[in-house]
Amino acid sequence: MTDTMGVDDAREDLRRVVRQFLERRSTEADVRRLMADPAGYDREVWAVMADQLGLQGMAVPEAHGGAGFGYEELCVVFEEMGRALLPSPFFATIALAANVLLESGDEVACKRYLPAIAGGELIATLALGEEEGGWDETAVRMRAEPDGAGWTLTGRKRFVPTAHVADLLLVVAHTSDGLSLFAVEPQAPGCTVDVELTLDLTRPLSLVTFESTPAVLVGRSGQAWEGVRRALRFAAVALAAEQVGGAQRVLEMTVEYAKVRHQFGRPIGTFQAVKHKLADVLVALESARSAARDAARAVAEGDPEVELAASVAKAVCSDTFTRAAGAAIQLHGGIGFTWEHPAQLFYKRAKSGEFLLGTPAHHRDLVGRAIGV
Amino acid sequence: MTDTMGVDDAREDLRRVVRQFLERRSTEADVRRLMADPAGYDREVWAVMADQLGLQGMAVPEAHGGAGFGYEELCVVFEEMGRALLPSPFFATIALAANVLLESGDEVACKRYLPAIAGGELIATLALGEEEGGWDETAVRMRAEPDGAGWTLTGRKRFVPTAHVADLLLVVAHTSDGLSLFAVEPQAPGCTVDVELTLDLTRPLSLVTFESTPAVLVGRSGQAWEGVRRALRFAAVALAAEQVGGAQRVLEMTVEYAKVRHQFGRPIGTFQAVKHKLADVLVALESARSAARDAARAVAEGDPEVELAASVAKAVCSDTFTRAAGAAIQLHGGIGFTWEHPAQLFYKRAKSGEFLLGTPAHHRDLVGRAIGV
Amino acid sequence: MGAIAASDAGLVRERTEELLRDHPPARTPRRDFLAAQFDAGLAWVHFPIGLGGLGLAPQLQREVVLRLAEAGAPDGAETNRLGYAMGAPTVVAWGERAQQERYLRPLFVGDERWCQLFSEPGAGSDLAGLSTRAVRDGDDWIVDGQKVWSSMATISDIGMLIVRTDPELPKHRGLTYFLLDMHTPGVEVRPLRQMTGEAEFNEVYLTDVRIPDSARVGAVSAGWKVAMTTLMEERVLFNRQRDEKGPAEIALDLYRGRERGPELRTRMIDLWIRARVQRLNTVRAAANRTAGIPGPEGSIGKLVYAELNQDALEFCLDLLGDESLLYDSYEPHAYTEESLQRRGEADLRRRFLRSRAQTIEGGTSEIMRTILSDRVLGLPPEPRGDKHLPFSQIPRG
Amino acid sequence: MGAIAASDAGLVRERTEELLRDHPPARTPRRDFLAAQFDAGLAWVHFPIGLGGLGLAPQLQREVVLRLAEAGAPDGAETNRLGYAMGAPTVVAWGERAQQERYLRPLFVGDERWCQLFSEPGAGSDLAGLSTRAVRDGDDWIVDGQKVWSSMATISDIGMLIVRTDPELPKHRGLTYFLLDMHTPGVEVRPLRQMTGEAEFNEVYLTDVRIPDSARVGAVSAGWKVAMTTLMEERVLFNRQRDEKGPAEIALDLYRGRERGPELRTRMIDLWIRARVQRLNTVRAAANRTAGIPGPEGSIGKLVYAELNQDALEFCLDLLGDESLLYDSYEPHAYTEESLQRRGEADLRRRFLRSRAQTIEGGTSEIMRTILSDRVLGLPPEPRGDKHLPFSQIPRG
Repeated sequence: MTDTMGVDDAREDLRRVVRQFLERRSTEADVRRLMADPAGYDREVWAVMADQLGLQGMAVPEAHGGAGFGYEELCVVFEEMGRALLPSPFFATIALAANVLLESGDEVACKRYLPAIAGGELIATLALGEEEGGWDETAVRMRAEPDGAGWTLTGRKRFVPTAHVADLLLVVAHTSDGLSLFAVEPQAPGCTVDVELTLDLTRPLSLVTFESTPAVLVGRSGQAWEGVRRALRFAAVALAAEQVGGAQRVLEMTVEYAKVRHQFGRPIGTFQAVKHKLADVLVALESARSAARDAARAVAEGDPEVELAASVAKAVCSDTFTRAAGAAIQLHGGIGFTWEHPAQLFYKRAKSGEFLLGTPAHHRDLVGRAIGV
Repeated sequence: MTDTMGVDDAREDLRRVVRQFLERRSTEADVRRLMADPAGYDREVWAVMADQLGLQGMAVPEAHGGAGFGYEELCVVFEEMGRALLPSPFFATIALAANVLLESGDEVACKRYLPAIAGGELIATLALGEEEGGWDETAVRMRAEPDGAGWTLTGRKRFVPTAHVADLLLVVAHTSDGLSLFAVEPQAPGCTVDVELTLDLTRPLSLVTFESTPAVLVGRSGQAWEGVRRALRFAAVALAAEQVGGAQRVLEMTVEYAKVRHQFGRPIGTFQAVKHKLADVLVALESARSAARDAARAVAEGDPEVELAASVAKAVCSDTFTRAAGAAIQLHGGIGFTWEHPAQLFYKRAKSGEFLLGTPAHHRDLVGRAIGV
Repeated sequence: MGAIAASDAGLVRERTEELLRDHPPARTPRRDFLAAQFDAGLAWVHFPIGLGGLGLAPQLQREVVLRLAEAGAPDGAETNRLGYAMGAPTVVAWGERAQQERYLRPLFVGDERWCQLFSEPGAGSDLAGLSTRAVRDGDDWIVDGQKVWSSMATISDIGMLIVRTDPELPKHRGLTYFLLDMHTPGVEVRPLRQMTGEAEFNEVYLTDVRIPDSARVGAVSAGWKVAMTTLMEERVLFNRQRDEKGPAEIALDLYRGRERGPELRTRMIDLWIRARVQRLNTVRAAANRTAGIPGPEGSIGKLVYAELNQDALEFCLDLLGDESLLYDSYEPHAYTEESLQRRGEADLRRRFLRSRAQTIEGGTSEIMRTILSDRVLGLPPEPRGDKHLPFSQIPRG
Repeated sequence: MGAIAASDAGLVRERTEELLRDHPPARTPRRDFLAAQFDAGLAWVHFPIGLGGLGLAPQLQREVVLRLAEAGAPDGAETNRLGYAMGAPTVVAWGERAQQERYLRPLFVGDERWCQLFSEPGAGSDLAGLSTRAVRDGDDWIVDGQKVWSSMATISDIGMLIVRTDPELPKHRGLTYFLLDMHTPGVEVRPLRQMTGEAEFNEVYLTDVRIPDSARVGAVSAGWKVAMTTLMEERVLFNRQRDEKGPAEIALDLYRGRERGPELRTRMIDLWIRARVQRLNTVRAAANRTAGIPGPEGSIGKLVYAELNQDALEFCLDLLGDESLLYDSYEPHAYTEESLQRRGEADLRRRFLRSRAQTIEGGTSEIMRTILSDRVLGLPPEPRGDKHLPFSQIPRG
């Protein structure tokens, strides 16, 4: 359980580098600019992340062109991206698509796509839920139809993260064997991607429509769910790390405001009502950090209880981020409710994050099943 | 919905009289004395309540020797008894037994017992739950055996309020027709009453054992549950009123302490942590009061939604009392945790009251069923 | 305690029926009907005779409102809630007779809409710390400063304005209350966009604004008490359900139409119970309200309703599931006559975001708890360094 | 950050095996084993060599404790937790070498049990407001006053005592710390019955109690800092699960044996998650604890654990159902050697009542939140009227 000095130091170095980069290249003004931008991310930042910082390839195995770092290091990056509210297809590409590919067991697909992902040349995402959303196997109704040597897909996928800029869609659909995974290139015939208006404008979601769109089977027909489920849990761990970073930032922002905002002739941070509310956020945040880091460790170590740890982290970190951002609005008073103030950006990211990859209630239910309750 | 001046005034007069009486005759010292007394109540106080104040007969119909006041007036009395933590068989006799008799539809039994109850000459109670407790029909397993013209009971009833001083036990048991109500006199053959050690020493509960004990059917065989259930709800309304009174008293006590207890050179009531916690108790208390009074009104008016109102009141008032008493212990600090301090008496009354007549969760479930959820 | 003579209730009923008979809502123009209602003393029955009232108990107004709504009559409060619920009681309590005659009728019949000019960027919870200044100039006052969180200021005619007239007095004592004609030169209203996307509130910049002394309510430097009346009424207003359906009912409708787990059932029941108890509280508070001005108990309803509404709308989002990831429209727009009418239909996600302000506006929940603690429970106040200093010497940040 | 050389861990492991080899627990008397453990530097591995330690990282102690427990060895902390966890670190941090040699070994081997004499009736949350006085008399001090909430004082030999030696200094500055021989004439211990029925704590009356100056820890009037060390360790101690099973595990066992509705399932899962996260917090805090003395972060664990324990035991009562209406025994009794051993088996209802004190003892949850806010978040402190006044001039109630 005890970290050795080396690893800790390396992680803190990594954190410092990423933070400095994002403090320059994902300022609040950048975030707001990208919220209104059709692409929703900064291509130049994406390129620097890949070429100079090597973030896209960081946790991709060396065999597939990555640097082969562990998941704990990757989660340090996600913490910092959450902190900076970075609008980017990084989450969908790395946390979702790369994990889905790796867990698919399909060496051909991995060889084909992962080096491009690691090099920042390929943006990818996962299309799972349909009309009613959802992030488990019951969310999938779509059927893939055999078409000669390949397959075609027809139907709609909703809530697909950053699909509007993706070069590769990994789509879950039924075959007669069961749930299966398919690779689709969005420019393929019959595929249209429509960005929806999202509560959280920093993370665009799309409606993807397929009409007899050709698709390539990834992994074995009917054998996809185990791998997709594990990848979803790993992605939830990355999201939990993002949420810890966001909660940390929004708490810091509120603490700073409470130090300088005067009412009744003194800083509002001298009032116990403010002090104790922020202390409660701190306690929640430290607990969320413990949960998120333990889950990252579990992924890295291949802990057999990794899915349990992931669900604990997703539930606890989602709730904590919403709580921290809610406290930020409350303690900033009216100004925190305005469009111009950053508190609302964190709040919307937090609220959306509750639903993304399954709600806290859903993950609590999974924990219950895991402990036999 | 608006009270007319007359009724309001009368209720406030009644409250004043009862409060003054209990402030003299149910002091903390009295309560502690009776906690250690085998009878657990003061016979002289009981007699004054009946003879001079007419409390036992207050809500008994005039036809049965009572004064025929409404349930709202009776609940004023229960509020004051809760405030004074009065240890007394009044609750079991009036809130439980008298209501069960009235709702049984058995005129003979009413004529036989209610005048004595109204006159303070008869102490009675309801025996419902068995090994596992519970306050609904599933709690009853005991079967009554026909015995010539009458019946006999064999088995055990638990958690029977103030049975150790009762002259009459109303016992719920199965016949081949269904749930039925029986009258048993505790001195009857085969009946033994053992007081159990209770969490709340101000409200003794007994284990009552029957061995072929003769019992008289009250009402029609197999037809008892509807009436018993209604009576249980009416008793829950009385308990809710008690809880409002207890919560009010324990809040007042804490407010008084917060005014005089100094730490850090000032009264602790000047700290926001204390202020806001007590404000929350106040808000809960006012809400509980609204719920309890509405339920009393519903009983008095024969509102068809009376059971819903009763369950709302029981759930809200139980939670509120526990919360108020918990805050009292917390804000008194160590002294509030001692045996010598009255806060613990209120806390134990509150905690026990959660279980008595069904937990808040049980009553919430009943509310859910009533609103089709 | 809320004693009402049966004859008073009878009188009100009679007058209401008379009004409806003489001015059938279906055939009477809105303004004409409201004028007749005002003249019949049925605008606010507890106001004095001749000022839209009959000098009776305030609870009787409820009967009037219900009966008129049933008959399809226009509602004088509908598009001018701040004037109706906060402005009018303030003018009745503190205005001179001439002011009462000047302001109440136009307010009620819809000729003049009111807004509130209290909060400032530096004076939120600490309203008495406001720094907009008014300086006497003959029969007028010249006002300079900035107000904020003023809803409907873009479409209002009268502003309830509180300003500092003497910075050398302690903060609560150097304030004066005016009724500002919003069309006066120097009044600039700028919509303030909020997290929902819309601009419900406004910033109001006041530059060399000239106000006649006749628009002053209450004595010079005695404005704090006048403002308190407005604020107390505001808290009662915030406690009211503006929408036809309360949040718990909306949640219940939504709940019934969906698949749902046991956790959601527990929350649904809990919300339903809280909403019921909240309604019972409101009824009980109204029954206890005999005078025209509510006491600090109004803070209970304000506090409870804000948190209930937040929780209920959060629950609605949980029921909506992944639909909550989307939004209806972030198009920025200010309030207009039309958007006012549309408000009730706001998307649940928009209402959810909007609910975050409910624990802030009209006094934060923290301030409400302090008020309850000090004024209802009687706990000793926090030590205050700023209360007795001249305003000019108080630290600000 | 918690860097531990592999060689250190190896040394500790080696020494532990050596200890177990040379003193097989099954055949070694308790006191002899503990003496050998102390002499091997395995009592507190982070203490200096010769004082029960090896001068290594504190995290390594965990391995020792786990290995010894596994081997069935006696636990030096078991019946003297306050001495082990709070007294010893204080003596190591602030005592002179002679004091360290005098106190640590008897404490560990079980010859002297320790208790704490900090709180007073008038000094609870505001510990620095204590008024027990000590007056210098030659090489001795004469102490008069009353302490309270002293657990195990009836069966203790040494009391960690903080008293006021100069009432003309500000409150935190006139305090001095002593190690009181509890058998000194004038020390009277009276058990204090609590709401569970038992008397876990005591009042300690000090009348003309003579303490040699050699029992003073730290400088005269510098006792507050010494006391802070004791208190910080106390908060870490309160964060530890004293029972084999934590409250959430107990709840889970109980839950599995009963019929239960969906509401209880949601609560069970929530408690389980909170307990898991609490354990992860503790592990992370221990890994970050490189120095001997914990920082204010210890308050997080104390705060979380107290509330988790209360909620878990409340949940257990809900699972017990109507059995919660009953109680096991209100017989008053003070703590004895035997009752100390029995504690783990306490009835759940008794533990439930006992848990109410957890948000009070060792610093209330309110005080913990203020500490976190001021010392971890760095918010400005509340204005304090009492902090710089001479103690003798502070209002008391």
